[in-house]
Amino acid sequence: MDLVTAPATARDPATASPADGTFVVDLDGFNGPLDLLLALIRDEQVDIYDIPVARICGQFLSRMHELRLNEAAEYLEMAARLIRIKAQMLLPRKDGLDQWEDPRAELVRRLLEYQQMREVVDVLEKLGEDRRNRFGRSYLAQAAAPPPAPLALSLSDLLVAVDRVLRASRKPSIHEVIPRALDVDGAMETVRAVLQLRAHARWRDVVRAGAEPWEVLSGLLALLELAKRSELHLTQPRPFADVEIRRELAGEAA
Amino acid sequence: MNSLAKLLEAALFASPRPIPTDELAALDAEASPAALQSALDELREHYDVDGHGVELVDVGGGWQVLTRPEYTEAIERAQLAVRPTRLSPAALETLAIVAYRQPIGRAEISEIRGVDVGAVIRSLHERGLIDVVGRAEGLGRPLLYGTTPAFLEQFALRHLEELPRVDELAIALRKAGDPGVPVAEPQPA
Amino acid sequence: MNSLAKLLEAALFASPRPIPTDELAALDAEASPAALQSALDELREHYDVDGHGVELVDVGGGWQVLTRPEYTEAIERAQLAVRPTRLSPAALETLAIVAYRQPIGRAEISEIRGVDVGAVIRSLHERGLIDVVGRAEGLGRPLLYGTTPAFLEQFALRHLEELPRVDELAIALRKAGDPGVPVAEPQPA
Repeated sequence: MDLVTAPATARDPATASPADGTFVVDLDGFNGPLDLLLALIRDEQVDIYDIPVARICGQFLSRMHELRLNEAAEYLEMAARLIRIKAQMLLPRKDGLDQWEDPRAELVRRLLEYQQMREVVDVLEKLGEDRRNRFGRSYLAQAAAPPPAPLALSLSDLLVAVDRVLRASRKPSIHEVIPRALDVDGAMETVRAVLQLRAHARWRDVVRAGAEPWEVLSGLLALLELAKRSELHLTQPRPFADVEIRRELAGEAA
Repeated sequence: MNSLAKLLEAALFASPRPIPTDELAALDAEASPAALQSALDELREHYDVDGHGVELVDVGGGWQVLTRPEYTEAIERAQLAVRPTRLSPAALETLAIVAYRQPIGRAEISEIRGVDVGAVIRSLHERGLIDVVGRAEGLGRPLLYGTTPAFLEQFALRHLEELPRVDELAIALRKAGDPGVPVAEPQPA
Repeated sequence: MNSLAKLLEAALFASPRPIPTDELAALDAEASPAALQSALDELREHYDVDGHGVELVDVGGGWQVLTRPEYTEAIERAQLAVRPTRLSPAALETLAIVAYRQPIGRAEISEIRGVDVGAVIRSLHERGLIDVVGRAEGLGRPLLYGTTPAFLEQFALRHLEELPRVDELAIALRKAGDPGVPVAEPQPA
């Protein structure tokens, strides 16, 4: 399944699914303080280049209260900004209108910028809808679709690199991550015990489901060690398939 | 249809994603670019003229066969295929800003939207619609984001220039020489 | 083609699986079984007679539009043209350090490796093997990197703790280097 048709999880903030509380967005129908402010300007039918700050500020605060947005930092910040602008508007203007710097200028610039972006959103929304209304191919023939450009990288490559780093580094303080020691000997005993009872076993017979990572790795290393000592034979029909463990005759004789 | 057109059709029916033109060219090493283009044209025309349920579209630098929109409702009603989830307004706003202002960092997007965009960026990044394209200078060298080919695919765009230019938008800044030109031209991905 | 045949083509194209005849019937409640059958015949004939790269097949259990077998080889060959890529030794070492020391910043990695690792980190990040997981305290609050789920997937690990301890490295190296034996938990992911 490709990225476009991949179903989104319910907590994914990029999809129009239920919000997860950290998002003011979907709770109140506004995409933030600028969106709310633009809605007020539209509702009040005022000129965006000449906003009656005192009136709009009052409206903003009461809508915040109605929508229970009093806790939302972004809205509080905008409220504070509006109050500041309102106060600045009350200051006596200096001589000559040309010199007067409109305290609303920055806010107007941001509102226009935001509004322009909303317009792009409308375009994207339409394009996205058009695309959603057409299906791509979703059937994939098994043989014809290998994963694109897979990375040729094995665990042994990585471990060799760790080794290289350790040898080269003067400060090999690289040992803090793994908290548990492995118990390869213990795991070998388990495998031997299982193989005493039966000639064939599977991975799950020697490593319990839900095993701790150190148990998994111990089990794996134990199997490999016993295979090396010819006490058992390991086969895996295909990658990721269950490993089959067969008691070796030599091991039986020993 | 000629044999190259048939081969192209077969490949396009085998792929869930648009196939880039150079990959289509790899299907037949002996075909010239002109022959490839004319086979694509033939295939498209065939779908259009003969009356098919599918059509050939040119998207994000590649080619894709898609069903025609008039059949979507019936297919969905019969539960034979599912339409992908719609993007949230928050995601669309963020994408719109990234598309027009790339490369752009999280702080700048947050500033334009007036809300923090960390979670939305993460999720758009996971969906492969945006990607890190560099780092800004300065404190902490913040990551810069840009749109991806999957973004073009999601909106069936051939390239970013298909989005409206800023001067084509209804809202334009009135004052000439305003320092804050709101949204730049879309940049090629 | 008639409109029912076009609808069938769109549905068969979009469906991830073969569609049984009775489910096809659900596409158009007004179509009689005879009309449905004749639309299917028309679609099949169209693909066969006009010379298409695809064909309508009854796969037992349902109908499917499939790529004609004679084209599969060319399609696979074109896809194989995309060769698997390898990580450079520098990238591998950096990845190894991140895996064992995460969360870790660029400066610390550079110190261990003795060279600047900015470009390598970028490329590992682009490949999705590492990601920003936080910021350190202190001057400039440098970004901290860690490995991603894709990293685990690459090595078929379920948790980071499945990586061998450093003091187990010698034995693990010997074993992991053994050809023909599985190196990771051999269960389906």
